Amino acid sequence: MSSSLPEQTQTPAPAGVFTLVITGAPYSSQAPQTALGFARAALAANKRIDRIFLYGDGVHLASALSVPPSDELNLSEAWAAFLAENSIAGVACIASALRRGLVNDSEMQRYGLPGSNLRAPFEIAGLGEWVDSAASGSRVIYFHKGG
Amino acid sequence: MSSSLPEQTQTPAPAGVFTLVITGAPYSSQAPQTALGFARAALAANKRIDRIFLYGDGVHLASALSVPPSDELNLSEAWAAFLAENSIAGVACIASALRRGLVNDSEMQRYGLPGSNLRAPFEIAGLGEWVDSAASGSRVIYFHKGG
Amino acid sequence: MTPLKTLHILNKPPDHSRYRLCLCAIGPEDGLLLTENGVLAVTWLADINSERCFALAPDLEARGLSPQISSEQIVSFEDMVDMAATAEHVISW
Amino acid sequence: MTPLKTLHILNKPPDHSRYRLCLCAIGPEDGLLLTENGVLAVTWLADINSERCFALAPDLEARGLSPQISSEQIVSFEDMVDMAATAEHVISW
Amino acid sequence: MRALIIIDQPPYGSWEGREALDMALSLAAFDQPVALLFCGAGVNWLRKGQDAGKVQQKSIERNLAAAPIFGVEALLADAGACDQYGLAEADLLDDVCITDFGTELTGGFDHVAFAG
Amino acid sequence: MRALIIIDQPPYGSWEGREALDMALSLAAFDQPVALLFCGAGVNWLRKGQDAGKVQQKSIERNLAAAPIFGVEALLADAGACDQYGLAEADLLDDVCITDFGTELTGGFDHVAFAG
Repeated sequence: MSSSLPEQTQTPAPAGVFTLVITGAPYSSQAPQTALGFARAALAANKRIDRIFLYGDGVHLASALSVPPSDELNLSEAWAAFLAENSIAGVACIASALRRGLVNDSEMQRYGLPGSNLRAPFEIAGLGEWVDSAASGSRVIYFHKGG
Repeated sequence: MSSSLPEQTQTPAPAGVFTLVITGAPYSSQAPQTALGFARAALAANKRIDRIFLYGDGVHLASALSVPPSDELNLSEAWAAFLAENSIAGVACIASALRRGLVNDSEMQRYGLPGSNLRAPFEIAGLGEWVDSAASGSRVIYFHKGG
Repeated sequence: MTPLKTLHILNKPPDHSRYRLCLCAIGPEDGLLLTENGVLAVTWLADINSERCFALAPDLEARGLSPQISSEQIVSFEDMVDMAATAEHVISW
Repeated sequence: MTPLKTLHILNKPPDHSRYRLCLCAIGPEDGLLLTENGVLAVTWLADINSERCFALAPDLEARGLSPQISSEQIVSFEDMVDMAATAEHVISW
Repeated sequence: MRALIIIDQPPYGSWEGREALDMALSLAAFDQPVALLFCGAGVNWLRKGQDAGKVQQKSIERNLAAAPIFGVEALLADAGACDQYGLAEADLLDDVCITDFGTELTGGFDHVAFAG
Repeated sequence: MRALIIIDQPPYGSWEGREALDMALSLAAFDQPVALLFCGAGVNWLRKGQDAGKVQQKSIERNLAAAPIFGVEALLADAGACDQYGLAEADLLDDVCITDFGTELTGGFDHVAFAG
């Protein structure tokens, strides 16, 4: 859990700050695509995005190994570039990520895994990051799988 | 596509041969769990399973990096052990796998990826493997995500 | 039991669109096997009045639903394999 | 437009169980924004007679549905951001 | 902030219900007011007599029983959904309040979320 | 063997429809008789005037138009679903046959499969 929580709740985020939570995976849902459209429009409207939080199947968005056909948009790549350009944190929930085979180097070492596959600048952290956003007054928007 | 197809269609599989197609991912579906129960019962009843084919989100079952909590069943591990013990081929569809970030060493090299994450004895191949099963008279049973 | 013409394997709960699709496609010589959350159909009684409707034991037990269906309709994975091997066709919904 | 009490973002098609759930939770001061396959609701006319029902332009256009809804109800991502920022609450279904 | 976490997916077919429970417990752990609502096919998580081991999964019965202790304010179940799935009050786990899903209920919370 | 591949998921929200089409094209490529059936919300793949680029996806209109050339025997659409989604025959892509989903239809195929 995030140790920054108590501090954050004492300093509520200013109005107009969004947190986007993505729970739908690319290819099995349109959620990452819709969220990216929303995120771009939010910045264009001078809103701030404090972080993107990937939960459940949404963690697959942070994969470094996805290679869609060259005429299809690579959503992981597009999201990673967007986060880097705009210095926005992208956090994958650690419990969701470990179950679904999405790990960084330190998890790889901790669990003796044969590799790691987290795409920079995504990070892995606990649900406390999400609680932090919700409790600090950020407007949290969820992007679930559709159907 | 499988180059073995013409040969296989000339030698139809004997009655009592199953092919299992898994399209639901672990954690977002119960499909891999149900398929494993079915597969064990099939062998116990002296049926043969010619191959397991992972399609769509089902390819996530072949991840080498999934680490569920220690008190939860690791389905990727359980399936890999079952395949190895019984010398059954486990094939992930290459198109589904590349989109979803599931790659072996040769795909890693071909696409210049930072790692690979396919769990042995799973292999990556084309839809021809599935056509092969269907056309050779094998009884194909699908395990989709539920809801 | 006489072999089934088509075995329909249904793993969706009653509020799922494919559940309704499946019910449209069951012929008089067919069988219906409820698995995973498909077993929730046993609580929607109107849907399971058929003698050719079965439910997978582990899924019923996991969900606490075994008491809600007659024991002749409860099948094991071994039974499922047998049904899947002997039916003329199998459709997984 | 007066700010919405709750903005309901609905990305499920009309045959999805959560679509029906969402329709039960829309109050008189709320707004409904259809996104992704939620825009298929425009073909189920009875559901979209409200003045506070909107649909996301790219999703309508992708699906060839723009002609089936009045242009005042069609919104951009920029509009969506504005609605999401000004509504008292937002629920994503 | 008062949060409502909603579970409308039936048990064992996916991890969404478990991940929703984790969300509620995390909020509670950071002293944020939170309630859990089961509706649609999600009410089937609340049926007594489940045996999750039969599908090689963990029971969440104990976690649900402990939720009030960890600070989750209420476990709510939609009345209509309970009816539909044949759940009378006696069939439900302890400490579950039957309520009616709708505008009035969701309107009482600042933050309403599904897990997926 | 005659195969029927069924698409009941609406377009662009997931890859299932595309992956079902790939299954049908693969069967056809190996000279296996196959038909494609659109039913439920899946009939929306068949509406004229789609612009998949608006959601940064590829159109499958061209692939569907080419399916008969590649050996897919028929593109079928369920009449009831077309009605429900306001699709008259003139609204559908070319070469689509309207039919009725049910026992009689599925019973004519040896192998019936969804993509997911």
